[in-house]
Amino acid sequence: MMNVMYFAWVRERIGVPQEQIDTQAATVAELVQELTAREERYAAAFADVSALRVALDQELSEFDAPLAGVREVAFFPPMTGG
Amino acid sequence: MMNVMYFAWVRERIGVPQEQIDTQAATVAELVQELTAREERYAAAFADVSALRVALDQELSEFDAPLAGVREVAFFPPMTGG
Amino acid sequence: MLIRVQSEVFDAGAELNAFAQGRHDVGAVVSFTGVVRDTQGDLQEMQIEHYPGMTEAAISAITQDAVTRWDLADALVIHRFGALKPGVPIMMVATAAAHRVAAFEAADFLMDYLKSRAPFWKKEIAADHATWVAAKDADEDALKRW
Amino acid sequence: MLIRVQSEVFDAGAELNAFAQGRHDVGAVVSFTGVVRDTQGDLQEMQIEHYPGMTEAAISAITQDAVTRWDLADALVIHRFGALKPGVPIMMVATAAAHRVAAFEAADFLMDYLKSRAPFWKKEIAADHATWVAAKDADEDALKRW
Repeated sequence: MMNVMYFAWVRERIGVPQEQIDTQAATVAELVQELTAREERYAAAFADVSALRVALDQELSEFDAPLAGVREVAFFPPMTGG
Repeated sequence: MMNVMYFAWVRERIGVPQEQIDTQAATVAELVQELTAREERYAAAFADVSALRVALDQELSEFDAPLAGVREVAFFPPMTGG
Repeated sequence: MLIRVQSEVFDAGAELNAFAQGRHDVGAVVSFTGVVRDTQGDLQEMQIEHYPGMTEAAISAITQDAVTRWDLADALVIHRFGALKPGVPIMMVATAAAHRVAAFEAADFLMDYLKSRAPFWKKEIAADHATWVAAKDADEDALKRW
Repeated sequence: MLIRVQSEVFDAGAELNAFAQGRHDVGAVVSFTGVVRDTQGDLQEMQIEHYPGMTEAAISAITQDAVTRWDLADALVIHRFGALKPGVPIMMVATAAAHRVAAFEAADFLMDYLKSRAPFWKKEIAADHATWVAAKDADEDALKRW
């Protein structure tokens, strides 16, 4: 089980801020494929992953990064702080 | 008659903050020569004019600038504000 | 090093004074305050979302980096989240160093990194629309300066 | 545009707040505060001499230049003269702009120019010596950036 979090418009499209997901995905990209296949709202959120960022256990990461040992995955658009 | 002002260590070497000087000097450089010839304290202050700056009527200027129409000349080391 | 992520209003002037006071080894203090700007004159509020936990970790790492790189005497980062009205401070950064170049560069660096690497997202709420602020290419490019 | 040359102490935080407040067109406020630094631990006071009249004119010209060049919403310069104790503010600069790059650059520019073009001179008074602070080549070189 993995804690998956969504922020900003990714959260709004998917409709929840976070959820527990039971997955065998080996990489972030595989997890995205799995979610996209699940329901239209995921497909809408992940339509263009180049517009998204991903953090693994609260560290910025890449879509080809492995998920082994990861407890928390977060998807969000580029940050706009400051 | 011209109002001549001195600041920082130029003032300390010459011993007065300002004085009225009756001069026919055509340029700043000529005024410096005239003062240098006058007394040792002026010679000490103007020994190295490359270490000095000059303002004419409160505007930074050059040593070869003409003095025609100028009412106030100020000599000082490079500024160290901020 | 002081880092605060909070929904409460803060007083930038009071923070600057508290940060700067009583330092005899410091010649230069630079502050940056980011303010909610009402570009079109129709902004009702700016909503700032963040990622609790990651936010503090990311800001700490960026700030520690700045302190080391510019040999800062100290650094401060305060960033708000929640709903903010036009004209109020969103965040502030302050740096203290022996000389002005280090204080300026470190504050500039902190702002560039916080803007694109700290997990905050801004949404503008106006009478007739609600829009997520888009990241600018210029902000990502700014990181290459450092 | 607010320019003050004074012997009195000033409160940098209060000045920053007064400068920044009530502006809905401003997204970025940068401040610089220059503080009397006691490098060797023996400084009794810093004496700051200036050229009344020329000081205000030079600061006004430099500040007006910055406001025009970076399209600032506003700019502030306060500079003290007289005898100052270690740890107290000598001067401050603040800039307000729509975006952070303009606010940072304009404040940086103002500091470079005030340092080498505003008629102030600093003398350090310690127990056993009194020394005029020498201008640095680096400060003159810094002007070439702009």
